Amino acid sequence: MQPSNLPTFYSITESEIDLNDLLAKITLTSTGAAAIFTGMVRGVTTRGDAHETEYLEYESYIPMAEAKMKQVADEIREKWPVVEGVAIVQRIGKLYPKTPTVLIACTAAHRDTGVFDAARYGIDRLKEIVPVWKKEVGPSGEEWVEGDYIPKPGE
Amino acid sequence: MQPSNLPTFYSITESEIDLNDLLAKITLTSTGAAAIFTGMVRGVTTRGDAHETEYLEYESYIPMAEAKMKQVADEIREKWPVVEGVAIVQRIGKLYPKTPTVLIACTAAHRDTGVFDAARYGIDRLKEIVPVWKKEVGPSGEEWVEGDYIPKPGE
Amino acid sequence: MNHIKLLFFATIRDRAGVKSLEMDIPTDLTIQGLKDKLSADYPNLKQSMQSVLITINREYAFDEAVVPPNAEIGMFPPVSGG
Amino acid sequence: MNHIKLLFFATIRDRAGVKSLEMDIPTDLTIQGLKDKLSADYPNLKQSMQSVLITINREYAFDEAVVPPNAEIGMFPPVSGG
Repeated sequence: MQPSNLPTFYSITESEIDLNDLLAKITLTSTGAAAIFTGMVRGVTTRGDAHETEYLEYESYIPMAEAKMKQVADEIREKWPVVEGVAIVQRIGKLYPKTPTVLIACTAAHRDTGVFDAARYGIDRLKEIVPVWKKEVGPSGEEWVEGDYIPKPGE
Repeated sequence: MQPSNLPTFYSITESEIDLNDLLAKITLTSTGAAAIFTGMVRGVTTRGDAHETEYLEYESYIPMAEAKMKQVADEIREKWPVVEGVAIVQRIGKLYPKTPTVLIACTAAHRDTGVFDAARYGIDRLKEIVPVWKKEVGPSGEEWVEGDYIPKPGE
Repeated sequence: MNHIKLLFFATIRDRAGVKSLEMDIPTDLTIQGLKDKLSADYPNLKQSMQSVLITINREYAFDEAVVPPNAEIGMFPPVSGG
Repeated sequence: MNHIKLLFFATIRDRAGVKSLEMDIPTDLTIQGLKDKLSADYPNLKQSMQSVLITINREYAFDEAVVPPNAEIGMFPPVSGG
């Protein structure tokens, strides 16, 4: 199969994340395994600075974010050439606890080929270089969540 | 949170696997991360004995299979106490290429807690001890797919 | 005698030609004894009995286990789901 | 002079009080020079300029880069999506 035929789907969206639809978008007749990561809004956080969250307000530098999602997909394929389909979606706007906010999915022929590592890499990388920010609103007011990654030249 | 309140969903089903619904079933206000594995029917296999598949016919020893899925969930929780929700679903019947056939999903507060490894363990374990079999039907006839794991006493 | 129910799956069912069987077996018969009895009574199953997985009441069981009264015995090849 | 467009996001936008600014800057101004100019012209942004991430035409850029004509410059804190 030519790499150019392999499905890559990436999007910043204000709509619900539809896992069934996204899985179908990256399923080929050659793919037997999908590793999918989703992040959801927590209403209660106990690790570190324990707190409650009423909602998160996400924003993005959309055209750059979509370009960086494409880059993450390219990096995944370079590191795991067995990966066939890649889907990366970030939902933005006001999102309440238990709502899926982000999805990374990778498909491959078989599950023992690195497809789990590829999805793990994808979400880690998204949180480093894709320009999306979230403000947390809770009982004690609102606060921007601070990232800590400084991109290097070429990223 | 008491372990008894943690959602565990497991099922042998003839219905479509609905990822959105299953994710919602194991999402709690305390969970911010889900690792999901799905297996799909391949129409074309190139690794090993290369062949084409028209469809797979799955069958199960259903009550035992559901008990063993519960056991897999218990093993996951014992190995990764951070895992909060677990869903394990195997679809049976006649399933065509690109159809999701199996799902394992684990939720946890954060993604760096072993939740990917937990899902990976879950699918590996399902393929060892949950009594489900598939017969492959293709251009050259039909053939049972052979497993190779022999359960040990206590499994 | 103990009354038991046998359930066959996948290749074992294909060879047995039936999904289930009910039978009476001697008290204290082991799984190995049951396999020997099936091999003798059902020639089609003889080859399968060498690599079959066995369950007693939905738990994996092994040759030396004694079959209890009213047992539900599963017989099948290594699993291949997913 | 070069015409450029600045886009502010998250904490930087809150401090700037606007989402975007258009301005003319000297040819050959570097990112460092642009940050110095913004710190001088917009006191609210002075503190932010020390840890801000900068993009030129949607690629991460660094202090020594020269701002090209008609550049779209993004300014924001480290990302925190997911």
